[in-house]
Amino acid sequence: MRELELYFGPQHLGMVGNFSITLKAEGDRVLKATANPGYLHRGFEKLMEYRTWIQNFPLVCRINVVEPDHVEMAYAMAVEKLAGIEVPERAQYVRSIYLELARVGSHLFGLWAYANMLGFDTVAQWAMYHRDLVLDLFEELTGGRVYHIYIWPGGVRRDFPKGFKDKIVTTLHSIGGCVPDYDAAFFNNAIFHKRASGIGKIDQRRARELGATGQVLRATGMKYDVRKVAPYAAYDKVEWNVPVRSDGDAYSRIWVVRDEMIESVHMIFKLLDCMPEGEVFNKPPNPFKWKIPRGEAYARCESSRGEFGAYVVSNGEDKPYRVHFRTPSYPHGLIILEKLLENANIADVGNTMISLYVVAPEIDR
Amino acid sequence: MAMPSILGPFKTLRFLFEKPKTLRYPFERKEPALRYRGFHLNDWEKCTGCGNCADICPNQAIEMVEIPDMEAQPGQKNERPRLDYGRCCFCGLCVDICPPGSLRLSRDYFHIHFDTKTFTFIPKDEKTEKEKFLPPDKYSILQASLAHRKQDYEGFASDLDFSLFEPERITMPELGAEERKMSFVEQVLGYDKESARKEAARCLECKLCEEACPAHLKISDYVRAIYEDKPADSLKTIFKDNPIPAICGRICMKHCETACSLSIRGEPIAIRWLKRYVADSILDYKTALELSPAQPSGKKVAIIGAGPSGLALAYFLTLQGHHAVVFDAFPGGGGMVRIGPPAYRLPLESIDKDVNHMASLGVEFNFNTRVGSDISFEDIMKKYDAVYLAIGTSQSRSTKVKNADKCMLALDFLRKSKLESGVVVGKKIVVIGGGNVAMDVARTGLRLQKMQYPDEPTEIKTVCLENGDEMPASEDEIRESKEEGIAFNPAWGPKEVRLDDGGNIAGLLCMKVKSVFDGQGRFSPSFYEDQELFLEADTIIEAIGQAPDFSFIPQNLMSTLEFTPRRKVKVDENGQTTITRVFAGGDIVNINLDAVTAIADAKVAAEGIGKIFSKKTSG
Amino acid sequence: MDRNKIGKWLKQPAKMANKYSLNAVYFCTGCGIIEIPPVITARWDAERFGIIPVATPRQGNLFMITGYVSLKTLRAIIRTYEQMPDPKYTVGFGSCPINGGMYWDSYNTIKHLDRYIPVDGWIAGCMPRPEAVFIGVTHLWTLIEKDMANGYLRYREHYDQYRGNQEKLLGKLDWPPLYATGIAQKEIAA
Amino acid sequence: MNEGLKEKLEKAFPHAAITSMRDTDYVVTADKESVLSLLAYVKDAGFDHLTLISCVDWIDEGEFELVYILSPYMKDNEQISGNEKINLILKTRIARGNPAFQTVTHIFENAEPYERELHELFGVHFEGHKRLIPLFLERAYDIPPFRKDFDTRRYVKEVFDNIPAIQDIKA
Repeated sequence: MRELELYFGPQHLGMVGNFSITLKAEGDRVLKATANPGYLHRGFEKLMEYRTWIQNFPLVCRINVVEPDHVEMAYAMAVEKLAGIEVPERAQYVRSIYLELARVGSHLFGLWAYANMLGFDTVAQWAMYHRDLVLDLFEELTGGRVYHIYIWPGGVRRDFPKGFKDKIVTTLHSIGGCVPDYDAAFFNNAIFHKRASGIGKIDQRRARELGATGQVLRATGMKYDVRKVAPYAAYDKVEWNVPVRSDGDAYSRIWVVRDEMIESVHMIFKLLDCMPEGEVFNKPPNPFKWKIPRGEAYARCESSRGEFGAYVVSNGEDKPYRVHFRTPSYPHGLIILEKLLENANIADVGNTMISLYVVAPEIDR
Repeated sequence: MAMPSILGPFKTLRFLFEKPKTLRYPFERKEPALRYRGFHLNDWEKCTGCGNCADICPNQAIEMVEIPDMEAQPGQKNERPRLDYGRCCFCGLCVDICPPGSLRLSRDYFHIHFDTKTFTFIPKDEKTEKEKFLPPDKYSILQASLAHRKQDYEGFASDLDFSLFEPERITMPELGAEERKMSFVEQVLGYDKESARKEAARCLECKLCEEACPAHLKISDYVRAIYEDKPADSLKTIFKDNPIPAICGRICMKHCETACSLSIRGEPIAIRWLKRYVADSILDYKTALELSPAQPSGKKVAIIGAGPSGLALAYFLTLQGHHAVVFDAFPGGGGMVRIGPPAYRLPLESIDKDVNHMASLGVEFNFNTRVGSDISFEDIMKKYDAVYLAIGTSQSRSTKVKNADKCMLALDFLRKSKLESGVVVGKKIVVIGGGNVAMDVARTGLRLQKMQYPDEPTEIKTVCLENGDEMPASEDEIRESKEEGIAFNPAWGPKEVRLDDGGNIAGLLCMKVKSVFDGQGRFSPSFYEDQELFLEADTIIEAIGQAPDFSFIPQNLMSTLEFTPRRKVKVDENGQTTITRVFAGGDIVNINLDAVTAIADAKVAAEGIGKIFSKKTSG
Repeated sequence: MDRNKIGKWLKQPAKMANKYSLNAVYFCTGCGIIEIPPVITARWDAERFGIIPVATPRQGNLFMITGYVSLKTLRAIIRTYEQMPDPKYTVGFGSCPINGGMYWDSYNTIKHLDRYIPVDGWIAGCMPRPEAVFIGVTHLWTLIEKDMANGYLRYREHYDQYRGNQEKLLGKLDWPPLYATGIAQKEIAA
Repeated sequence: MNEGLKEKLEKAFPHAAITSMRDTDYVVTADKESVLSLLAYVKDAGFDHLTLISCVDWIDEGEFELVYILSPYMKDNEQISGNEKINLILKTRIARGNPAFQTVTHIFENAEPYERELHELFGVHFEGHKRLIPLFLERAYDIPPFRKDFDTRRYVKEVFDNIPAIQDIKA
């Protein structure tokens, strides 16, 4: 049989995002896969060195278009650590609720991509519709549909508008009411089980060696979640569970995603119940004169794909000296994907990739 | 988890019979949220052109462009922001930094065009651009663009609680009314380092203040230096334009703070107190300034009057290498600010600090020397290469009502109470006048009463022609006076001073004011003769204004000295009067009648004098 | 179908068919792509406007450049654009292709898309909302009707300039020119 | 951090300076010779999750700083030990003039793309790395773009502003 080099993406139906994989194949078996990122490289971390601390907030959220909120959070936490800014308690709750909404929205987007790729168009349409309802909430809260620019150092940018609590509850109830339908049409569907189980299987030891986090790791059985192991915002204020599964394949990963969404919704309800009144914004200094003392900080949070970190170095100026983001898709998309695709079927390439939930702009930055 | 099934999915067939979820756009619409961040709106009436939006924009999408038919005013630049939607990312940072809150985002977001040039525009709103903002019945989504927008479609707006600037100033520690009225101890205590830095950190550096300041001090630079904890650098910047910071830091009329962009919705930066902080925190100006002495030019300039204008000119000339000689009738420097502002506002030590620094630079001071009697003006004209008149308005005006000669005049009263001791006041004082001088007089009188009659009831009242809200005194002064217990009688004019049998003052008879100005806006009060008010008093002080005293200038020269229609000395662009080699500045020239304008005059004159000197040497 | 348009259909069937069957190339060039899934799914449903995503550029006639374009993507975009059959329409999405947007000082994104491939219309916003995409489509219809959406003709006409700019930035392109180069210059010289 | 580890580290690596910035961030500054053994050591001590490798260009000091950020995975699938919240920031400096260092891919497999990225964006060479080929960039840059002496604004002016707009020849 002849070896064949195959370009998968960036313009390809099975590809979500501007990303590309070069496959060396023999027949329909992949011998070697090489991830080829860089289609979305903008040099964020370089650009941030040219902008003041606060000017970087509109910039950082563009790092991940699916879920800009966790990028904001990681950067804000790093800046707060460096500058020693306190965040009011209510703002911590607002942040948590906001981030969990983002997780729900992001997972629904992932579900759309996955279901679409597997050919479950009905479910894909539902997921995208429900994500739009979450975006409506974001629009109401922050004034933006996709890029929210809501978390600021010292709190959040605006308080909840009037009646927003009820809106969250109504929207989430209407989405939650569809969970049985989702289950019937997709999660408990034998076709999904057949197509996904055993695909992109990785065991826990390997996942740890390759730096996996998020649902990729949790699908192998470890209850590792930054929200639990290093709590931030208000995640330690309420009771919640980390959903895990043990098989480590695409089927498990998607199930973890589903359970996480449900857990997030429950968590939002709990947070809403015990949210205190008070201030939500502790003003940082004048943006034109804000200098942060020399130092460095690493802050991390759990995005919908895994551990999101921001390493920020200040040399005492009004601009960061160096910023480096640790994005979950980076190990997932660059190493784990390559390893998982070895000896896979060409037909399973998209399945594997999307089940890892690789978001290209996050890798390229 | 249930077992995977292939029949389960058929449950979803029931959705076939449900109503579709699709929005039939554009027939069925979804309004954007109330906070939506769409295209910009800018209220041109509120916008000051400060340019903070352009500075904060991370994408350089905002550029300040000069508007041709718009005039710059103090606190208003003739520039407005221009947006480039090929750059804008709709983050709304510009909204959160806008001090007047004029810049907002609307809920409009449609602009589709084949020409990229149409994506640059200058935002306005319904008020100024009616043709582009259409009522709902004329608005069509299919034509929507930057030139076809919906009326009343406000989106993301500024909110002071979430603004990026701090609208409230750091509170200045002050003595309370009860405490301060017992003595002449300085009322304002001054910032400490921490508060000064915090206050300086509020400045957004839009430089509206610098344009409003008559002397154009580089305010944002020296405020930034304070923030960076470099008071010496700050002092250097101040001294470029204002050599008497300890004085100005206390009594400046702060045109800058009125212009400050933060003052529109919050409190302005305490620019005056920050200047005072710099002046007070540096004990020795000379070492901090590190001035290099200029090459002596051999020219001598006589300066008549050691007030702010005279002092400033002396400093500027010394820097140019000319020898400045100052004459003043008072025993120390400061001129009118030496006697005018009472010690609780401006202690003598602060004046002397500025004056002594100048003396140490080589300025020659001749105090207790009245030009006209101690030295003649002709002598000065002969001996010196140029003369600067900075004599100020040193004579108080009198109301000239019946028995007015029994009253005290404001400046005499203030001078005696500040420079001499032994002014005796009565238990019941009436002050005539509603300006800042009258407030100084009243508050000085109050303190003297408290000191002279510590245990007895005393009272002090003021009378002025204007209504309460038209009084020319500054709001702060009026408020503080009221706090100290001074009674006000606005809209009453003095009719006569009543005497008792012994010929002493018994009180002031007043009549109700009908109007202060005539139809053309000139000062010409009219009264209701039949409405009278009698204020019992044993001391009456007149504080209704001052006039300059030109009696020292000989008649032949005086006849050539020209005046403006507002009875000010006429000077050309070099500060020179109609008499050659005689320059003038300060209260006799400008109509602002304050220290910083006097310094501005001195700057003009210093350049003018420099010019004629260089002309002479080269010619 | 709208009955008023039957006349138009009879007169210019090809143009009308082009107008109402915009097949969008499935290529996620930048972050603007995030608004495309909502547009093509249940809530907004772009199929009502005749827009469907298609698998390969050979089937497509609408190319939405969704957001910023990095150098690596530009190469892919040119490749994709040149593979599309005429008539083809390009729409620039959001601020970044117009004048650089957020990334005006990035070393790796281009600032003016219309210097490398022709663009028929621009939609403002960051991101443009689904509604704006639809209104954009109606504008594109008007342009097609008035023969103003002629980017593909401009590309042919000024191919030397386009190719020149592309090569200036990306270096020698490793595929042959789509149209014969040098013709325009020769004509001018003649 | 468990005090034990700090002591053990100090004992095993006397030249490494260990400071704790905040209660969860520990900074270990080491010379470049001991980095590899340190990494292997802390991996065995539980810090088996390499979250990030970064590089900071201290141009004024003429050095690159390589930063390895590590944190522990959970020992047990269910139980959180409390150590997981610790970030160990391991730093070392290499000369800017000759930016070369050993690869750590044999200790941490996921270091591979990070080192590739630093090689591309900072020009740091990692000896022993099997695949130091370009990752993101399309164009070749004279100076690797993330170095401090690469001025992206000037670069944009020089390159992108020099691309002419399309002229209409007919007009």
